[in-house]
Amino acid sequence: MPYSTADLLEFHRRMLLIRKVEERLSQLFLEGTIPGTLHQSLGQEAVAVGVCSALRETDVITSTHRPHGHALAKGVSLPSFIAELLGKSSGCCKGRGGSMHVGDITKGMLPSIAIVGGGIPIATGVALAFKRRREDHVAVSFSGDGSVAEGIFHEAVNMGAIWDLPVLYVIENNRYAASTHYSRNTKLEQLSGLSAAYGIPGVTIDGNDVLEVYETAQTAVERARAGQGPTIIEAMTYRITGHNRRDPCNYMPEDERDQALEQEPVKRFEEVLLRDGHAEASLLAAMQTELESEIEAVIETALAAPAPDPEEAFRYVYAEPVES
Amino acid sequence: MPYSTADLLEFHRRMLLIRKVEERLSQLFLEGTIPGTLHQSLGQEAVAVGVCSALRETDVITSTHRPHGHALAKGVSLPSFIAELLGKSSGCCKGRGGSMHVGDITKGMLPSIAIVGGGIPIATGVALAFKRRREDHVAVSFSGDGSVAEGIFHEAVNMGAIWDLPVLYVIENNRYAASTHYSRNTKLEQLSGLSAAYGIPGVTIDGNDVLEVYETAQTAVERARAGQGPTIIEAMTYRITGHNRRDPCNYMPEDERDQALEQEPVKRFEEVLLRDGHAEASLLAAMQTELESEIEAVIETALAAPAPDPEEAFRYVYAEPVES
Amino acid sequence: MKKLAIAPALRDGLIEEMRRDKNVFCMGEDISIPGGWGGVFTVTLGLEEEFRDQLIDTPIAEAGSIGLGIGAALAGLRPVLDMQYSDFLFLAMDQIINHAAKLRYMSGGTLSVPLLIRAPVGATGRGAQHAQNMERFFTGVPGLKVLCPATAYDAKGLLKAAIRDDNPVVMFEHKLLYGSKGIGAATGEVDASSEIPDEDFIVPIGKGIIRRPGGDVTIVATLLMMHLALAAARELASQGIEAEVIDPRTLAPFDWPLLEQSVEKTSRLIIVEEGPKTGGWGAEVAASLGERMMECLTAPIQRVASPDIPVPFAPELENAYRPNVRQIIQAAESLVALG
Amino acid sequence: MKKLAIAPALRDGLIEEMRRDKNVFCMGEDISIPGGWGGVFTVTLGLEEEFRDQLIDTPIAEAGSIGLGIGAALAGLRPVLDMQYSDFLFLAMDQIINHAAKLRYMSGGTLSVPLLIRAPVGATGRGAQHAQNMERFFTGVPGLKVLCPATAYDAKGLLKAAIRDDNPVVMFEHKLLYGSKGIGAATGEVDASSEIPDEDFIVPIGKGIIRRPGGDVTIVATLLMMHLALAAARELASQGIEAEVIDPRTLAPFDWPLLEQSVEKTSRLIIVEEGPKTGGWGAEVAASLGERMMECLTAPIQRVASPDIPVPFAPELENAYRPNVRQIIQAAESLVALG
Ligand SMILES: Cc1ncc(C[n+]2csc(CCOP(=O)(O)OP(=O)(O)O)c2C)c(N)n1
Ligand SMILES: Cc1ncc(C[n+]2csc(CCOP(=O)(O)OP(=O)(O)O)c2C)c(N)n1
Ligand SMILES: [Mg+2]
Ligand SMILES: [Mg+2]
Repeated sequence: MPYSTADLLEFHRRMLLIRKVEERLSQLFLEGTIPGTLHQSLGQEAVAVGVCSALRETDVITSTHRPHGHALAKGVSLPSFIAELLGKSSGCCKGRGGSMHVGDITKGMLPSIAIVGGGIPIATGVALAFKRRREDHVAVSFSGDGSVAEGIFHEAVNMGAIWDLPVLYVIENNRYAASTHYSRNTKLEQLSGLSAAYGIPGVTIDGNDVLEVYETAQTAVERARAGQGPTIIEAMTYRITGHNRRDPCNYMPEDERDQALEQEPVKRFEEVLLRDGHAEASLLAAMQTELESEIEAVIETALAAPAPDPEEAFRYVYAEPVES
Repeated sequence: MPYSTADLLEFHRRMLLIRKVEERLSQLFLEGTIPGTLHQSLGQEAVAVGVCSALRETDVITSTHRPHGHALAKGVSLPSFIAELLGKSSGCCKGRGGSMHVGDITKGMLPSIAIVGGGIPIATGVALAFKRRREDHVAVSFSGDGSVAEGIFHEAVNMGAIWDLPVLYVIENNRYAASTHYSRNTKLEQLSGLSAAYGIPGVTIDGNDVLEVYETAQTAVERARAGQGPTIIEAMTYRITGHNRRDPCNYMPEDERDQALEQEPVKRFEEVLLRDGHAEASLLAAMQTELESEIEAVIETALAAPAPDPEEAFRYVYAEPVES
Repeated sequence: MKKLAIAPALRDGLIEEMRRDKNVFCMGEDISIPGGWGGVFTVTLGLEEEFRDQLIDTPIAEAGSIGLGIGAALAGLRPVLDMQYSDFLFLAMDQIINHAAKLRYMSGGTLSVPLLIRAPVGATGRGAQHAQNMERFFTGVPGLKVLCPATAYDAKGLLKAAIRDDNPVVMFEHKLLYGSKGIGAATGEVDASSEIPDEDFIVPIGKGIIRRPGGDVTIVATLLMMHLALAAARELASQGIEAEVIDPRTLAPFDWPLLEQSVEKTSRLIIVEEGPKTGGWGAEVAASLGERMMECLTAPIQRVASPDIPVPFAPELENAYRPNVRQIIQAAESLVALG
Repeated sequence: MKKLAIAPALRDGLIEEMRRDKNVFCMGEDISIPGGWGGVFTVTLGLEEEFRDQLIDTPIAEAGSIGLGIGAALAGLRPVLDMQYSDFLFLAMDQIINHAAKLRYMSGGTLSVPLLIRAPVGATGRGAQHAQNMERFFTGVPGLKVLCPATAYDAKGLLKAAIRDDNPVVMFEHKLLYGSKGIGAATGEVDASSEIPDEDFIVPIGKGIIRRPGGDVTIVATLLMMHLALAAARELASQGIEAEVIDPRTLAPFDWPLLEQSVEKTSRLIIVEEGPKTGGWGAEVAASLGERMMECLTAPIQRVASPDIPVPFAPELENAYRPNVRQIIQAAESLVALG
């Protein structure tokens, strides 16, 4: 596929945004500014950006306990995203959700779902609605390598398959579910092999190559929009950080980690841009500086924003009754 | 495989026992003598008998809402089986279980489980215990074509596979889950194809041919005893009766039913026995008469047995505390 | 006006709502198979022709089906899920409680999940896994509404209200009250049919009803137990005890004012519930009323419920499990005797 | 004797039981990965060497894992399942309630299911799906036992008792009480550590304990709330109100005699519970005590519990969700003021 330099720089900018935001979040967490827990997607940016770049705003994604990359790639606004992590009422979920539940339906992202596998049937149901209404939108379920062992994966993917629903099952295989290597929990070489059970296409791709991810997603999205049903995409990647901010990753062999750091998508893509003459180092540096100061400004505003009023804790439990 | 005439007649006797018991149960139900509901396995006798004939008493099976054939084939005593269906305290579950929950662990059958798919992980767990204790027993999970869509099927079979547990997953494909043809709920031609997701062998066999079932089960049992892990066996068969006693089966195409009646295992095996000279018609008739009178005697005794004492309804909820 | 049993009344409600709003659709196992049963209890029987497009037969995959329902509801549809037997809800608790009930809150009020789950309850000779009363597990879950219609009028009216409601709703229906001849049919001696108006109507969610007025003791009960309470009240009347029978009709939200007014008048309360006594919904009613109205009570609040055992199969045991009219009468007599 | 926090006390308990009986084994996600965390809260940390054969790391498949546990238990083993967060129990409700809890009964007493499920509860800044108190969903399920240790002594003693018990048991542990530095660590200000005897001991299931004697008002609470109740009692004492703090330690079976004796003495009862008030286990305690002891009560039984909302994320909202010492004190003051 021919990409313009502008396209390529945009892929890079999106990945870099996620990278820089997450690096900053990690500091805020360690300082105690972010409450709760924090699951970062450092090293997995190409999956989020590659897939979401193939989507329209009206397409809908579901995500997991590790949703930051997906949220930013799908267009959740940085201010509302950061504010949510800080538990502010200006957050995209008004501070009710937090780091594991960010989302904004106006940008096509449901509140992300922290029960492993829990979002898979929900994305499938969104796709069901699209199909019933004859809309050509697609739904995308992001989930980790750990999610495929859950029964709900099986139930949902099978229904997506038998009804030819417009849905992509993106398995972000970062090798580990918490501390557990995926090879412990399957007899398959690759998790895309699960597609054989559902009679749908399954592909394994280099999830650290943003263009490969983008192109694969595009093909699957076209299939889905054309009424030809779901695709399982296994994107091989690596979590170059802990499962959460408290995890020293001692279960990862050192050479595996080193190799993964070599392969991490942001640096890799940067090298490609430089090598192929799409950008000078100075331009990339400027892009980074710009992003960093944008992020700083957003954090400052978010920090100054009010926390939710405890009196308001009771709101939003029920929708108001509809007049009959 | 070479079978002696005695072997062959024994296969026949076991199938005929199930057939005759179920025919009689159906009458008792229609008379109102059997309370609740009744799921018969008429037409599926070869699966129960073929598989259970490859098992030892110490091997353990789990079954479903349609457990009569499995119970009788695994050796649950006829008197305690019939008494259970009649809700008597002499029943194999002392009248607590009923038609959908028959079982007798001393014969290697857990109380059968009427939540579709619910027994699959339990059989797998029994196999886990066998493996941990280094016993060469196997566990067998019987379940229907409808059960494979449940998430628990996926979770359990995957664990059976990754840990090489001594367990057989016997999918009794009688074409229908309640009123729903299995082809509506899968994109696969055959459900044995699901084995591809677990990296274990999967075979589809003629479930109405008791010898084919027996031989397939034997191979899988040997594999399991040898520590080589589970097998999925899809036994193609047909329910020549309603889902339960109230079902007129209007969802079954007439020619399909007619063909199925042609193929039903008891008659088919009888024909083979006669054709190959293993038995005279008179011998088979005598066998049937004998079984019928045994069944009658058992029913008579069971009918005369006392119902459980309502004061005893509270027993068996908890095991007694163990001294520490 | 026509007189209908619960199953056909529900069917009419579904027909009307599916006609009114094409976003309404039904999902479930065996609900619209040609030549099939219209669900285990015939509620969707005969709808396949007109509503082919609004009926989805699902695989046996309760958690997944409800998950798909949630997704469809989030995307603006109004799914009605048929559970065959409520016992299978245990398979889908995560989707219902962790997702359906919470997504509105988690999204800061930006999303809603207009999902209705229909789930038959009650012990009917099928043993421990097709017999439970599941109300207790959903009542008190923030974000959920819980309905328990005891009559055909309420069944239809609550169904229609629930379909139009923007929240996830679980509606429990009692197998012995359907009056259907479905494949899971279980004959109850109780007639729950009602005169059903020809016009569109709903029964508002959260409004109970006085089924029988009386000044001596209040009996609160739902579903089958409501009918047993009425039978008990009739017998009590012959002994000069006037019981007021309150049918809350919905357990969440609960019509506290109606019950409080009744107890103010009678100063005695009996709660009748099918299902183990410990931790039942009746516990909340007793605790809550006790907390607020202790001074008006002349006697302790009594709960008549099932013993704390799984549902047994044998009819003699099942009868010992299911609360009965005799027990209700005795509870009332003992309360009145206390003064 | 040595002083231990809950996480290491549980670890010791597992070590002792796994040494004592080779049929005991642990199953769960991430419990024994080399270089890993010993479960999210470090309870099985460092056990992999000695007990390689008695630790099974499972895929993320809660229903299946518990199902396997049931099968293994039926076959004579004694599995201990680690749930990471109790919220995930909703995925396995069918296996726990429809199977584990009932199989003994369904088999007419011929089988037993010696299974222990350990499940961390409590709101700790993680939002709605990693925060729930799940006790209410299991208390009152016939066939199950439910444990809630508030101290390291009880945690170890109840763990050991549960492992030796022939019934399925769910033990809830509070994240803020572990005192572990695990990956899911959440610092509580509360110290739940205890002096642990060197000898073998168990805490009998079904026996509560008086944590602090007092004559004016009884406060019953478990887990984190028990510690808040103690803090409240200390403050109340400075105002001249002597609260008796009862820790039932197990919710099923429940030590009714202990609570009844206390209420006989104080004639006032407060129940403190983390989790939505409506339908909590406190409802049963209030209903049951109210039923049996109304005449000794000088004031209505009060429940201090969370509001009926999902657990919110923002600390300000979560603090409004979690019951606090102030509320307990106010409840006690208002009861005493009633006379
Ligand atoms: C149902 C469920 N079980 C367990 C957990 C705890 N948990 C959170 S993340 C995680 C690992 C998930 O691994 P994977 O799916 O590979 O996603 P990743 O963390 O690698 O993005 C686990 C076990 C959970 N959140 N939900
Ligand atoms: C979890 C669950 N869902 C639904 C049912 C209701 N039900 C009972 S039998 C049955 C069909 C099962 O079909 P299959 O697995 O093919 O077994 P068969 O009846 O053909 O033996 C259904 C849906 C159930 N018992 N359990
Ligand atoms: Mg992973
Ligand atoms: Mg079938």
